Amino acid sequence: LNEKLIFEHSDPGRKGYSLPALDVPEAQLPTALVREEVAGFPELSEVDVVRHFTRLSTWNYGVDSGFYPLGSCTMKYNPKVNEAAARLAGFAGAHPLAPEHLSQGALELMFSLQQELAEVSGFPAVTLQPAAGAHGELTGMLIIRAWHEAQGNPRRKVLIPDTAHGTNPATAALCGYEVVSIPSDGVLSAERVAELMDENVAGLMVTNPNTLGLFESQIKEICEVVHAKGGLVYCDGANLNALMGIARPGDMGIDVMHFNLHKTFSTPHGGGGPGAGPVGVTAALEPFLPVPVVVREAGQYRLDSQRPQSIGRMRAFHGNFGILVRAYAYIRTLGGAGLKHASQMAVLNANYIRARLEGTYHLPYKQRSLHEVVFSERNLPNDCHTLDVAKRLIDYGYHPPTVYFPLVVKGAIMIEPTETESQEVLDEFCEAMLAIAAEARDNPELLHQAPVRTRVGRMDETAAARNPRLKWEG
Amino acid sequence: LNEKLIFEHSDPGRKGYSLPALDVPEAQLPTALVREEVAGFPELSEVDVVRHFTRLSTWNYGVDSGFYPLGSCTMKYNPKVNEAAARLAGFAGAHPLAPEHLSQGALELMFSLQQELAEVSGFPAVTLQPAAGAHGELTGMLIIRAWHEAQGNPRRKVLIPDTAHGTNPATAALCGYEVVSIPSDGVLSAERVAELMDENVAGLMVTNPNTLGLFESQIKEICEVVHAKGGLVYCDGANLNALMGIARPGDMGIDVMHFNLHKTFSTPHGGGGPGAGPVGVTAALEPFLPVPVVVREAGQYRLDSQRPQSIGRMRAFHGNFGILVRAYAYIRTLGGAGLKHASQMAVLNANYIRARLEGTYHLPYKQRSLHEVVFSERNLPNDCHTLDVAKRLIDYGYHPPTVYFPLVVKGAIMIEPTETESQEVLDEFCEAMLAIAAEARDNPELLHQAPVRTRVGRMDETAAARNPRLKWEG
Amino acid sequence: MRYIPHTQEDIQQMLETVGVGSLEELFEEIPKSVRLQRPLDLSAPLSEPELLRHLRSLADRNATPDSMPSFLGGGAYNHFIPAAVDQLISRSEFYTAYTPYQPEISQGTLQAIFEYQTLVCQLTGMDVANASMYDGASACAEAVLMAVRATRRKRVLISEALHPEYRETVATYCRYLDVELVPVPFDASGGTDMSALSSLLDKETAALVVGYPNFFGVVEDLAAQAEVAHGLGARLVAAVQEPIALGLLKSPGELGADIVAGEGQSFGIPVAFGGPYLGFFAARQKDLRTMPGRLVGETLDTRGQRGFVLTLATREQHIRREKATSNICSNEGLCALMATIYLSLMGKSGIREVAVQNFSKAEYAKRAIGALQGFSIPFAGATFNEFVVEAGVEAGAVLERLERQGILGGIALGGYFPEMSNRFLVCVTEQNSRQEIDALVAALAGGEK
Amino acid sequence: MRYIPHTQEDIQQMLETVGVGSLEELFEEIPKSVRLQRPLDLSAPLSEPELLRHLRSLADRNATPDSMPSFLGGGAYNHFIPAAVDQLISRSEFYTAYTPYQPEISQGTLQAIFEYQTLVCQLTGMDVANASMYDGASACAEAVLMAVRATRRKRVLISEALHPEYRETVATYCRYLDVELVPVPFDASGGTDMSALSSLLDKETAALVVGYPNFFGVVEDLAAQAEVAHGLGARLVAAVQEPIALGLLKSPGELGADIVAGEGQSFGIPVAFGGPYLGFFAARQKDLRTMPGRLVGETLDTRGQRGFVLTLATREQHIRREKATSNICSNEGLCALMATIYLSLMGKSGIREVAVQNFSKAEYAKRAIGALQGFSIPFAGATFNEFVVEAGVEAGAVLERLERQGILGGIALGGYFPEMSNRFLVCVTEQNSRQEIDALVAALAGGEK
Repeated sequence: LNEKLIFEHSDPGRKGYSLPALDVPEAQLPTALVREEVAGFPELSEVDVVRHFTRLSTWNYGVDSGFYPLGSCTMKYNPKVNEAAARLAGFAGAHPLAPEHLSQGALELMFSLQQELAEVSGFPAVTLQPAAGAHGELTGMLIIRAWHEAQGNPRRKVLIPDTAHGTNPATAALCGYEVVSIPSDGVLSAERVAELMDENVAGLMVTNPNTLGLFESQIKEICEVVHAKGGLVYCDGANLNALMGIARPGDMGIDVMHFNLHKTFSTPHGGGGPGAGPVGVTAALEPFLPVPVVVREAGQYRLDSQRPQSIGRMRAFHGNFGILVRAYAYIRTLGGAGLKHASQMAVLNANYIRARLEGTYHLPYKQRSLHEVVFSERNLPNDCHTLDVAKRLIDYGYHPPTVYFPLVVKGAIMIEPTETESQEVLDEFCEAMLAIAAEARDNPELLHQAPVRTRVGRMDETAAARNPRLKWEG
Repeated sequence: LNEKLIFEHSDPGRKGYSLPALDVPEAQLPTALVREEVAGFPELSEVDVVRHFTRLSTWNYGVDSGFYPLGSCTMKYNPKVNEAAARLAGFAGAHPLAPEHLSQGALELMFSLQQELAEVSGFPAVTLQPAAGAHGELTGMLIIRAWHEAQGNPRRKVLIPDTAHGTNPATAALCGYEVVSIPSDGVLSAERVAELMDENVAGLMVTNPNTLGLFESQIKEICEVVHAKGGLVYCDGANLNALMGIARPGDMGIDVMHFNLHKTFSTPHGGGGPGAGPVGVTAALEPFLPVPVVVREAGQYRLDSQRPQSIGRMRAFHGNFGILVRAYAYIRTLGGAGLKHASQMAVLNANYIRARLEGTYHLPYKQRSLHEVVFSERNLPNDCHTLDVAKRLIDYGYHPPTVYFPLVVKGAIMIEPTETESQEVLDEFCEAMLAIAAEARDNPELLHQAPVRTRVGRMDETAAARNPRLKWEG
Repeated sequence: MRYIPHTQEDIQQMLETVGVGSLEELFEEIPKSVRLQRPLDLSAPLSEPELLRHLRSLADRNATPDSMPSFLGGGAYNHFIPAAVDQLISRSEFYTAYTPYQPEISQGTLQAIFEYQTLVCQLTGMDVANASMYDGASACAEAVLMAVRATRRKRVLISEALHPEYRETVATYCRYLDVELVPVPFDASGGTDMSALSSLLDKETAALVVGYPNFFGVVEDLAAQAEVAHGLGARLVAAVQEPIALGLLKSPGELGADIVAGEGQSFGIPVAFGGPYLGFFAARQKDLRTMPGRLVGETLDTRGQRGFVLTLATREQHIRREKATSNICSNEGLCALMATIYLSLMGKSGIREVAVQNFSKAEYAKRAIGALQGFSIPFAGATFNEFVVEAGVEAGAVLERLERQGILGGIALGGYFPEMSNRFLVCVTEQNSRQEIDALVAALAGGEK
Repeated sequence: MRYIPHTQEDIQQMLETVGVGSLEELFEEIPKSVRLQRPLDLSAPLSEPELLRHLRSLADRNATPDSMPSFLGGGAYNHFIPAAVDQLISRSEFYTAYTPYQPEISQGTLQAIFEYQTLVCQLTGMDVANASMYDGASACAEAVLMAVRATRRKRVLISEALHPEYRETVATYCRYLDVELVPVPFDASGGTDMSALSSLLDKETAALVVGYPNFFGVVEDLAAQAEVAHGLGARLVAAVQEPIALGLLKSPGELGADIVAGEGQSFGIPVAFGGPYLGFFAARQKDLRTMPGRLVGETLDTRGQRGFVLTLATREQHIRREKATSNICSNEGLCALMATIYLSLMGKSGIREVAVQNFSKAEYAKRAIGALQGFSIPFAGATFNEFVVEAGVEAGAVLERLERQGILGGIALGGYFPEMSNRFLVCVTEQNSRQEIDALVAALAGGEK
C-alpha cells in the first residue's frame, strides 16, 4: 500500500501533542524577533502520525526481518535487553553536565567500557568520544598528526591500500595529508609498503582483516617497516569481529585503531546511525586523546580535561552514551570466552558460505577467509551482473550483500554473515544464491527485472541526481 | 514470505535464555515425581525467536496498520502513553497479595476508576473484577439472579432481543435461565416487551444502542414494564461509545451494565484480549457485587471482602489491573468534555459513512444511526455476497467490517468507524466501498477471488472443522 | 485533542454531508428524558506529561520486588521476563489487532495461538488445548462445568488444598447450575486426603479438582487420584497455579488427569497487581466437543498453502448462543502470545533449568526456616517453590516484623484458613538470591530489631 | 549462548563442509606471533537478569530530573518526549536496519529522512538539509569546513558567545587544515560585539559563526551580522544549540544565514548523558554541491511510482574518497527519525506552543532571580530559555548549596570562561513547573539552610 508524505496527511487545526497549561504569565519577545508560524509544518493527530510511521516501517528490512549479509557492516543480532538497558531512566535522563558525583554510574560504565575495549584490542588507552567509525578514524588520524607535530614534523603523506573503505582517504585528507594508494594483491606485502615508506610518510592506514575478508598476514612486518621510518600505523577496526580473543591489533604493532560498536559490539545500526567509534591507542599516543577522558581516582570517577597535548574535542559532551550502554551490556553478557566464540562462529559462518558457493560464484582471492567472503560477477552469464543478483535476492526475502566494494574486485559481492546466523539460515541463503545462479543461466529476465515483490521497483537514480528534489515543496 | 512453525525451527542444544548460576545446592525431588524433558519443546536462539514472531506479526493487521471498521468492536486508536503507563515498574511489579498499605497507589487508581465509570454510566456502584465483556455479563446476570434469590424467587426466564450478541443468551444459560428471544423491528417496543413480561421472567437483556447502531428509544418505558413485573434490566455496554456524556444507562432505568474497557475506553484488543469488563449496578444491587470491592476509609484504600450477599468471586485477585491502568489513563486524558466529544465524533463518523454509502449499499433500517451503521447485501449483483465485499476490502488495504451480524439482517455489513478516524480516512474507505460495488457489477471475479494481496487466500474452514488439527505433531 | 482528528471545518463539512444542522441533531432518537442535562463530573483533562507524572506518583506507592525483596506467591509469581517478550508483543500488528476472525490478515495471531496450543499440550501432556481463558481460577471453573457436561453428573469434589480463590470462583460459576460442590480435606502431607477422597467419590461424581502443585505448594499424588476417580467414571481436573512446576514435575496428562486448567502468568507475564493473566486449558481428545473457548486449527488456503483458522466454532456462543459450551468471547490473546514467546525462548532446557532453580531455592529456604527455633514446616509432602511455615505465634505479626526489616516474607494463611492464623506461605523463585533467602532466615531468627 | 545459535553438531558439520579439522584451522592465516596466547581478561559473563540488576544499580547512581528538579541546559535540554516516539523507533524494521543503500527495501527510512530534510528546511528557513550529522558541535565544524570550501578562503570568525564545546570542536576539525580561527568577543548584551565584528571581518573571511540562540541563551542579531558578512563575501553560519527556539524566533534563513548547523536533541531525543544526539545541517541551494553528508532525493521507480533514494553521492567519501566534502559515513539516522516523529506530533501549533512555554517560564525565572538581593542578570540581550546569573560570590558554592536542597540549579561558567567564576547558566523548559522555579528562587534567596 502506498503511504503519502507526512505533509500530505496534514489538515489545518489538527493536533498530535498535549502540553500542560502554561503556569506562569505568557511573556512577550520583541516582535521583531518573532517569526510567523512555521510554514508547511504538518498538522496531524497522534493516530495519523503513528500509522504513518508504522506503515513506513513496513517498507524497511532490518536484522529482525531476516538475514542481512551486508559485507563489512557486521549486521549481527541486536540483543533486546540492551535496548531496555539504554532506556533505564537513570541513563536516559542523566544530564551530561550534571556534577560528577551525581553521575558516578554513567562514568563508571564508561570507565569500565574503556578498560574492556582496551583488553579486547590490546591498546592501553581508549577514548569513547567519537560518534561513528569515520569519526573515530578522524580522531585517530588527528592523533597521529598531533604526534608527528610534537616530533617537530607533521610529514605530508599517508599510505592507504586500494582495498580500503572510502572513509580512510577522506579522513587522511581532513588531517591535511596527501593520500598514496597502495595497490595490493589481496593482502599487503611488507615489501610493497617498504618501497613507498619514507620520511615524508606520516603513516599507513590498514584494515585488518581487510575488506576482502583476508587477514593481513604480514602486519607485524609492515608495522616494523613503517615504524622504522618514523611512521605510525592506523587500523580501521571495522572488521574486528573476526579477531576477538584471537589476536589483538595492539599486539601486532598497530598504533591506533577505532572500534565500531555498532558492528562488533552489536549495537543497532538504526537505519544509518547512531553508532559509536571509540579509539584505542598505544601508551605513547595517550596524551593526544581527545578531552575529556574518564579517569578513576580514589574510587571516584571523573572527567579529565586537563590534557595539554590533547587534539581537543571531537564533539560536544562525552560520546554516544546510549550506544556505549548497549555495547557494555553486550560485553558483560558474553565475557571473554563468549567474545572469542562469537568471532569463531562469525568466521566459521563466512567460510561455510564460501564453501557452499565457491563452485558456482567466482572467488577472486583464494586465501582463507575470515569473517566475510568476496565473490565477483565473473561467472555470471547472459548479461547478468552483481546488481541483478543483489536485487533478485530481495525477491527471495534477503537483504543483499554489499556490492561493488571493494573496488579491486569487479562486480564484488561481499558477504558477511556474522555469528548470530544459524546453519539453517545459511543453508537457505546459499540455496537462494545457487537458485539465482541457475536463473541467470536459464531465465535471466528474472534477475534483470528484480525485485518484483517490493513496494517499489528499481529507482531512477540518475534522474534523482540530475534534478535533485531534496524536500517536499507542497 | 513463509515462516515455519516455531517447532520446525528448533535444533537440539540451541538456547534462547540465560539464568544466573544456581547459588544454592541443587535439590532433588523424589524421582517418581520427576518428568522426562518436555518432549517436542522448541530449542532456539534469541534471534530465531525474535525473527519468528517479528515475521508472524507482519501477517497481522492492527489499528496502527490502518482503518479497522469492525462493527461492535470499537477499534479506536490505542494511545501510546497508556502502554508506557501500564509498564511502570510500580504497576507491573506490584503483587496482588501485598499488604494493602504497600499497594495504595494501585488501590487508589482502582477506586478512582470505579468512581469515574460510575459517573459516566450513572450507576452508583462499580466492580472492576471481570476480565472481559462476557465475564462482565456473567457477573451482571449472576447479580440479577442473586437479587431474585434474595427476594425468594429466582424466576425462570430471561428476555433477549434477536439483535443481541451471542454472549447474552449464553450468559443467561450459565445463570440457569431459559432464554426467550424477542423479535424486534430494528428497535424494541415497550409493547412487545410487555407481552412477554411476567412473573416468571427474571429480566431483560438489552444492548443500547443496539447492534444495528440504533438507540432503543423506548428504553425508559421498557424498563418500567420490566420493573413493574418485578424484573430487572441488564444492558450490554458494548456500544457505550455512542453515549458518553450524552445519556447514561443508569438514568434510563437500567439496573446492571457491563463496560468494555477495550472498546469504549481505548485499551488495546491484543488480538483477542486481554480486555476488562467492569460492571455497574444500582444501589439496590450493590450488596451483590463480587468480592473484593475497593473502598476508601479515612483516606486509605482497602479491599473489602466482607460482603455476605456477594455473588462471590469471578476470578482470582482483583481484575485485569494492567488494563484498568490504561482505561484510567484514557479517562484522565480526555476528561468529561473529551469523552462527550469522542462520542459525538464517533456518531458523526458513522453517519458520514452512512450518508456516503446509502445510495449504493442497501440500508435495512432507516432510523438515525448512532456509532455504527449496518448495511445488507441486498443490492449486490452477480452472486456477490457480503463475504466477497469483506475480502475485497482487504485488497484495498482495510480490515473488513463485522459481517453476517446482527443475524436479523441478511448478509449484514456492520461498520463502526469510531471517533479516531479522520474525514480523509473515511472518504478513502467510502471510495473503496463504492469501487467494490462497481466491481461487483462489472468484474465480480475480483470479489470472488479476493483477497489476492495477502500471504494466504481464503481458507478451507470446512476441512479445518471436519478433521481438526489443533496442534503441531512433528 | 490529539486522539481525535476532527477539525471544526471537518465537522461542518461532515454535518452537511449527513444532512443535519448540528451535532445535537445526530442524537435526536435519544429522548430528552434520558439525556444527561449536565457535563460529566470528571477531573479536568491531563496533558501527557501531567498524566505520566500522576501515574508515576501512584505507581511509586506500590511495593515491588525491586523496592523490597519479596517471597509472595500464592498464585502470582515473580519470575524473570526476558526483554524480548515485551518488545515483541509491543509490535502493534499484534497488540492493536482484534480476535482473528479474518484469517487472511490474521495469520500472525493465528499461527502464534496454534503454537501456544501445542506448547500447552506438550507441557501438560494433554491432547488438545484452547486459545486461552481469563485466568487460572476461571479456567478451573470452566473445567468443572465441562466435566459436568461431559459426564452429565452434577456432583464435584474439590480439594480444600486447591487455591482458595479458585475454589471461590468455581463456587460462583456453579452457583445457579445445580452443581453440588463437595470439599475434600487435606491431610498431614498438605495433599488431598486420599481416604476422605475415596469415601466421598461416588458414581454421581462428575469430577475431582485438585491443585498441582496445590495452594500449599505440595505436589499432589495425581496418579492415585486419577485411579480412584476413573474407577467411578469421574474426571480428574488438575489445576496448575504455578506452571513453572511442569518443567520438573510429571505432567498431569502422564498421571491421568482429564482436564488441566491453570494459570500461565509465570510464563513471561508481569504480576501487575493481579492481571491480566492467562488461563490455560487442556483436555483429552474425547472431550474436544465439550471444550469451552476458542480453538485454532490448521488447514489449507485456496492456493494450497498451510494456514490457520478459528475452528469448531459450533461450540461457541456466537453460533450456538444459549447452547454454547461457555459464554467466553474475548480471552487473553496477548497474554497467550507472551507465554508463547517466553516458552520459545526458554525452550526445552530453559523450562527445566528454571524449574530446578525454583525448587532448589525453595528447598534451601524451607530447610533453613524449618531448622529455626520457633518455626516449623507443618506439611510433610514434597513441595515445589512454595511451602507453609508454622510460626507458633500470629503469622501477621511475624510478617509485619519482616516488613519493617524491608522484606515481604509471605502470605498469611489465616484469611483463607481461620485455623491457620499462625501459618504463612513462603514462595521462592529464581529471582530470589541466596542472599535474600539468608536475609529472610536471619530476620525470622533474629526477632524484632 | 543465547545470541549464537550454533550447536556442537552444527559446528562439526560446518567444519566438514569447509574442509577443516578444527576452529583453530580457520585462523591459520594469522601468524602465531600475533595470536593472543591467553584468554581475554574480562569479567565473567552475566545472565540477563544479573545484567539488568547491575545496570540498574549503575543507572540509579545518576541524578535525573525525576530524582532532582533540574535547570541544566547548556546544549542538552530536558524536554518532554511523547510516548509515541519511542514506540515507533522501537520497530525493528527501523532500528535494526542499515543505511538505506538498497532503496527497494529501505523506503521507510528513505521517506522518513526526506520528511526530516523537509522539516529542517521549514524550521530553519533554508533551501536544503542533509540526512543528519553526529551532533551540533560537529555539524558546526562541518559548516565551517563547507564555508571554507565554498568561499576558498581560510579565515573564520567565531563568536566567543558560541557554545564553548562547539568552538573547541571547530578548532579540532580545523587544526591541520590551515584555517585561521579568529574569536569575536561578546558585548554587554551577551551577544556578539558588532563593532568588534565589523573590524575583524575582511575580504579574506570565509565565515562568521554565531550561536542562535547563543551559549548564554541570548538571541543574536543575525540580520545585522548577515549584512556585514555578506558585504564582504563571507558566509554566515548560525549554530542552533536549542532548536525549540526556532518555533518562536525568526528563522536563520529569513535573517540571512547561509548555513545553519545545529543540535536536534531537543526534538524527542533523551539527554542520555550527552548522546546519541542529532546534528542537523541546512544550507542554500547555491552551496548544495559543497554540502557534507547524506542526501535523500525523490525520484520514480521503473513502474513510475514515487520513491526515494540516496543521491548526490558524488560528494561523498565512498565515491570521491580523499576529494569528498566530508568523511562522514554513518550518521544519526535513528535520531533523525525521532526528531521527525516528534515534529510531526508537535506540528505547527505544538512547536510554537512549546517554544512559548520555554520562553515564558525562563522569563518568569529570570525576572524573579534578577530581583533577588545578591543576584543579577549581567547580560541585557533578549534570551530564549536560558540566561546567565551573576551571583556576586563563587557560582560553584551557590550551586552546591542548591544541590544540598535537592535542586540542580545550573551550570557554573567558570570552567568555560575563567572571568565568569561568579556566574552560572540557568535553563528553564516546559518540564519545569512554576513550583520548581519558585523553589529555585526561594533556595537562592534563602541562603544556606
